[in-house]
Amino acid sequence: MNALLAVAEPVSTGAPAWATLGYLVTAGCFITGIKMLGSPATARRGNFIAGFGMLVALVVTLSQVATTDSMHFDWAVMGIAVLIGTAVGGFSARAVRMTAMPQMVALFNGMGAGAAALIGIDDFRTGLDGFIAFPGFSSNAEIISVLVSCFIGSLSFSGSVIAFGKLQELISGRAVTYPLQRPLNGLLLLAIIGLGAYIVVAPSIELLFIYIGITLLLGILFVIPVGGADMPVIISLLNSCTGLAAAATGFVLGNNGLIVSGALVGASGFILTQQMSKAMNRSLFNVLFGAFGQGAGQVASTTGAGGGTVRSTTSEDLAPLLAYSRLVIIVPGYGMAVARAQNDVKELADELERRGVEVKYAIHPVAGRMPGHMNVLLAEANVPYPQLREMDDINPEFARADVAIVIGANDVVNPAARNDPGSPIYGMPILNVDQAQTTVVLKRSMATGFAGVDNPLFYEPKTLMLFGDARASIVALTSEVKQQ
Amino acid sequence: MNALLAVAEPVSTGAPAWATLGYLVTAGCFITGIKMLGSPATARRGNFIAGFGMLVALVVTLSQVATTDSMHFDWAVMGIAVLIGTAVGGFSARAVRMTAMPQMVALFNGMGAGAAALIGIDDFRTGLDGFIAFPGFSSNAEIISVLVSCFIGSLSFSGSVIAFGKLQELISGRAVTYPLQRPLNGLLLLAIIGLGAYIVVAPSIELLFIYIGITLLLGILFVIPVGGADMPVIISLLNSCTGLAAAATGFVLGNNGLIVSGALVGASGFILTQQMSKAMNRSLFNVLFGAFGQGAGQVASTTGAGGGTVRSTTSEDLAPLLAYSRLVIIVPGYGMAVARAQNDVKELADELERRGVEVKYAIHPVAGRMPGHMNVLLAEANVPYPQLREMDDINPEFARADVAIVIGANDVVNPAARNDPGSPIYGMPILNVDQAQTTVVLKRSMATGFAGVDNPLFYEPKTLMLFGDARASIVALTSEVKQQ
Amino acid sequence: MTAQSLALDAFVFVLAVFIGFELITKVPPTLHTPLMSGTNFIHGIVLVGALSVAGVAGGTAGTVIAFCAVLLGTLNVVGGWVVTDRMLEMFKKRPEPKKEGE
Amino acid sequence: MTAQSLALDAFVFVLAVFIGFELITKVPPTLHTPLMSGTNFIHGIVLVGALSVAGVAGGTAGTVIAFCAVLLGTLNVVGGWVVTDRMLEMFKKRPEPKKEGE
Ligand SMILES: NC(=O)c1ccc[n+]([C@@H]2O[C@H](COP(=O)([O-])OP(=O)(O)OC[C@H]3O[C@@H](n4cnc5c(N)ncnc54)[C@H](OP(=O)(O)O)[C@@H]3O)[C@@H](O)[C@H]2O)c1
Ligand SMILES: NC(=O)c1ccc[n+]([C@@H]2O[C@H](COP(=O)([O-])OP(=O)(O)OC[C@H]3O[C@@H](n4cnc5c(N)ncnc54)[C@H](OP(=O)(O)O)[C@@H]3O)[C@@H](O)[C@H]2O)c1
Repeated sequence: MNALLAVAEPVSTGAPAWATLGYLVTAGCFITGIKMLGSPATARRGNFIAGFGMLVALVVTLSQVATTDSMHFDWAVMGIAVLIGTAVGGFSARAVRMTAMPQMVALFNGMGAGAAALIGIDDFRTGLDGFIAFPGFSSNAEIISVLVSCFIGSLSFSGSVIAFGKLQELISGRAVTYPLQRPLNGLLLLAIIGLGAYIVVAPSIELLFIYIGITLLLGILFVIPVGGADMPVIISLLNSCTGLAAAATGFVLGNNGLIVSGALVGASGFILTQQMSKAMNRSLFNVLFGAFGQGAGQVASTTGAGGGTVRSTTSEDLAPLLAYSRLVIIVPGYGMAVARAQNDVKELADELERRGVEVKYAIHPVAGRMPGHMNVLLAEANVPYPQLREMDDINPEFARADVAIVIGANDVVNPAARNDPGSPIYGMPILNVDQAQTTVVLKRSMATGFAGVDNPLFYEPKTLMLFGDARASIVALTSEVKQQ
Repeated sequence: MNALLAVAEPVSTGAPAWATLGYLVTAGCFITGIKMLGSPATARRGNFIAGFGMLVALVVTLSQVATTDSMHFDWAVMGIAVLIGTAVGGFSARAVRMTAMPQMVALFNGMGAGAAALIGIDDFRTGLDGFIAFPGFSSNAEIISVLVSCFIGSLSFSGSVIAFGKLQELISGRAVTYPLQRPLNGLLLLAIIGLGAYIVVAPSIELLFIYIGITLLLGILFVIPVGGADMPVIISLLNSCTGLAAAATGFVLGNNGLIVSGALVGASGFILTQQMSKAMNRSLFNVLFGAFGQGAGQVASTTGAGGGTVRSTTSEDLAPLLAYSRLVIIVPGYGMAVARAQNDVKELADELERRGVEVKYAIHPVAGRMPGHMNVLLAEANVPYPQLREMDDINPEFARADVAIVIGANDVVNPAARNDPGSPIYGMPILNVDQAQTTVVLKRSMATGFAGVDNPLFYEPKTLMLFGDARASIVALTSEVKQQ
Repeated sequence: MTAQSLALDAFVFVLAVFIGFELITKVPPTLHTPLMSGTNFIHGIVLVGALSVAGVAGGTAGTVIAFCAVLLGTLNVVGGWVVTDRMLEMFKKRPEPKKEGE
Repeated sequence: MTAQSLALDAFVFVLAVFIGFELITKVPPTLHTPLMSGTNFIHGIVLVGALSVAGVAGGTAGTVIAFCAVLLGTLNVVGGWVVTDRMLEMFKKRPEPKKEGE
């Protein structure tokens, strides 16, 4: 190597070559894994490949720990931590109900974010003397990296915990609003930035703890106002944030594996968040600051289709209609999830099929409260996959259906989305249940759904309402059908 | 920074931070540029963005040269090189005919590849003493990088020059075959590898020149057997190779900008090559080793539709038919490019339109000898873009066309692709010219086209053949139409 | 942490961000939740960071922090992977259940 | 060139290869040639390499090699860009030419 070239060439870095190459394998696995997760046919294999990448990263790291003078590494203590983590994480993830999956994702996301913040704290503690003794670019850069990883990590940690609490109904799932919401958040953010700048100038562990405390508070206040229904989007956003937090710890530790993996999650998670909010017909901004989602009542009254008459029915009256149909299409919605009626729905369908009725399920892409919500529930109830039909696929079939049974769905079957340009949900594609010979709607009241808009479907002459909890109604219906 | 962490962190590298960040901007521009080049609406902007990225890279490099003790950098001499390069490159690229574009791409590709090889030589020369004095990993790694960049660079250089020669018809464009072709190439490759290994052990500039000489020969022998028609695929492949050569010089010089840009071109170029060969209904392997592409004759005789009768016509007879049509569809093919008839075709179309005839152009995706060949030619002749219709778009319209004029196209209108499972081109989508009231075919003889298969279209009762050079025929036809 | 190493880290970071953006094109809505969960698993890579700082600090405080970081990281990794796998299990083809029984 | 710097270079190389693979999805055949030409321009970045070795070697031979490398690199850059631009010019919407004249 010679004069100029030496300048242009990155020379000797800290990480040994084999570690860098190991992390490269990890990065390759993660990239391939994420790609494969994007298509149903390869998704599961993608998760295995990502898992393999993680294994490689862990082996590389432990080898590094073992081969360097890592004097304080206590294999026993760390082994215990890993064992506990594996047992608790593995067990709870296995044991939890399918319907509780979103909150599990939130929880584990919070764990990762917390780890990132702790790593920041640890690095700050051990580096503190050096920062004070040798101020300058190097110290400043490291402090800033620590601050970034503590900020994103703590924010995502407390935000995820709140999201978990809301979905698990430990905290009110409603869109909690409080006065001066935005100014308060802005103030906290300013305080965090100011404090951070001060920490760079005068590093101190106590100030770092205050810094983290304010950030935790901000995370809580940030997620509290979001309605439970928007939670999937928020969790996806926090997930993307935790990715960035991991990347920030990568900067702190100068570890390429962390930087790449974190950046991958940060970027792909952000794209995914956008796709999710788009699939729900909401803008990301709206989700974050709208506190819509529980608006109900007032919107309904403005649309006010209330004038029509509603025809209510009973399970006895309905049973013969179903039993002697040729094609019945079941349209599940959020109410089925609330009532936990999926197994009973399956039972009704089985009974109908036994009698020679053809049964199909119409799955609207945003039915329920998370993407794929209905698929997951019905799969749990062992409904064969081919019977679950996507919207574009099933819509033409309603015209030849004898009965469409709408089980706790509302917005996704609202014809106003098709007909009424003044409606807030106008333009959203819906399931054309009103084209069936008869439409039966199972819900508890005339209340509105997620979007808070009244549903003209309920007032149509072809529509019969079967009021009551979806599960109770279905069970009653099944026993009546059996008696036919 | 502390014990273990120091190990995990890349410390102080040769390239100054601002240079690395500058190259990062370049990489971002190139990535964005390539992405935008993939869609017609943004392609041109993409090229500008890529150009900006290049500018940034050059500014960064020159600043590095200026700010370091680059004692031998002769600004005057290098300035002259840049000036000559700009003048010659800019002028020839501006001056050349549109139809000669593919060979220009080949030529400039060869230039870049040659530069990569020269950089390798230069680095080897200046590093030689060090290699000999300090053998070991570092020297070996650098020699191997040099060998790789010289290998790919030289191969791509001589290959591109041959490709240029073939397309420019300085060398026979036919698929030149010679005995023992594959064994010979294999032998050369082995010699190169052996010699390379020896150079690593005992570095010597003379041996490097021999190494490069053999590689240049291999590049020639590699491209010589490929038929002129397959040249676009080969050029794309060589383009991808030059990308890798640039990346290899990046390893030699430890320059991230070169590594990233070269890798981008290498990878995206490879995908593009595959897409191109797929669009031509050929596998990449077939293109490289098939020496098909000029097979003609013999295939035709096996298919042997020769029994039918052919109806030949004259321009006088044809003129009234055209002049009093309502819809005429023009189907250009490779023969139009050979005859350079595009301007005359446009003139004929204008004349017909003046008479109230509706004229459309049906563009088959692989008509001609390079992707977009017909679009480029007809755009050069100022045919308005909306008149150029893609296959799927125009195919339904043939049924209502009075006349379809096939100008030097053959394979892309061969009904055997639709009807005859035994045909080598069976399954390729074609333009349904046989559905027009009358089909007129302009070509010089009954010879086959690129695929070498006979065309049953010519024997159909609705088909009229107008033999002769396409340009002469069109000119005659136009003047006859004017006299109507 | 020199300016040079920082710039190199930024280089790698930005490239990875580009990959992340390109990677996800049009994902069917049913896969949104599993994909979220899968990437949630991937940022469990912080466990690597937790393990590599674990040996640095001595003393009770250091050990406690490291213990917590490793514990949380492991929860993220193991829980994240299992949840994703369970979700994806739903997508595999099941043998058609018997039509006759209930 | 240490093993460490080599590994880092390989790291960056592989990431860029991933980007390159992801970048090109379904390109319409009409754009194949311009895209090829555009990437042909991009590898003109070797000019950067040519310029940075140009100052290293002294002597006539060194200068000649550097001169040639810079010349070839410039040809690639300038020619490659102009060719691409000319090809893409074809794709922009033209004002409809007059139907009346010939
Ligand atoms: N899928 C997603 O990813 C996602 C995420 C966030 C938001 N969203 C939004 O959520 C909505 C989904 O539409 P949807 O039609 O599924 O639901 P919906 O419009 O929210 O309506 C659900 C209906 O179920 C009824 N219900 C609730 N509990 C019930 C029970 N125990 N038994 C019977 N009925 C019950 C409710 O009426 P009663 O109170 O009268 O019973 C309510 O009208 C869309 O607006 C979508 O944009 C979707
Ligand atoms: N587009 C691409 O990217 C590309 C690249 C490589 C290969 N290909 C292949 O090339 C073929 C393209 O099909 P094509 O229909 O355009 O061409 P073609 O099948 O090769 O037929 C061209 C016809 O033009 C006639 N011709 C040649 N010079 C002429 C002249 N001066 N005047 C009048 N006629 C003349 C020839 O017949 P005479 O000799 O009787 O005149 C020949 O039959 C396909 O098989 C495709 O797969 C395409």
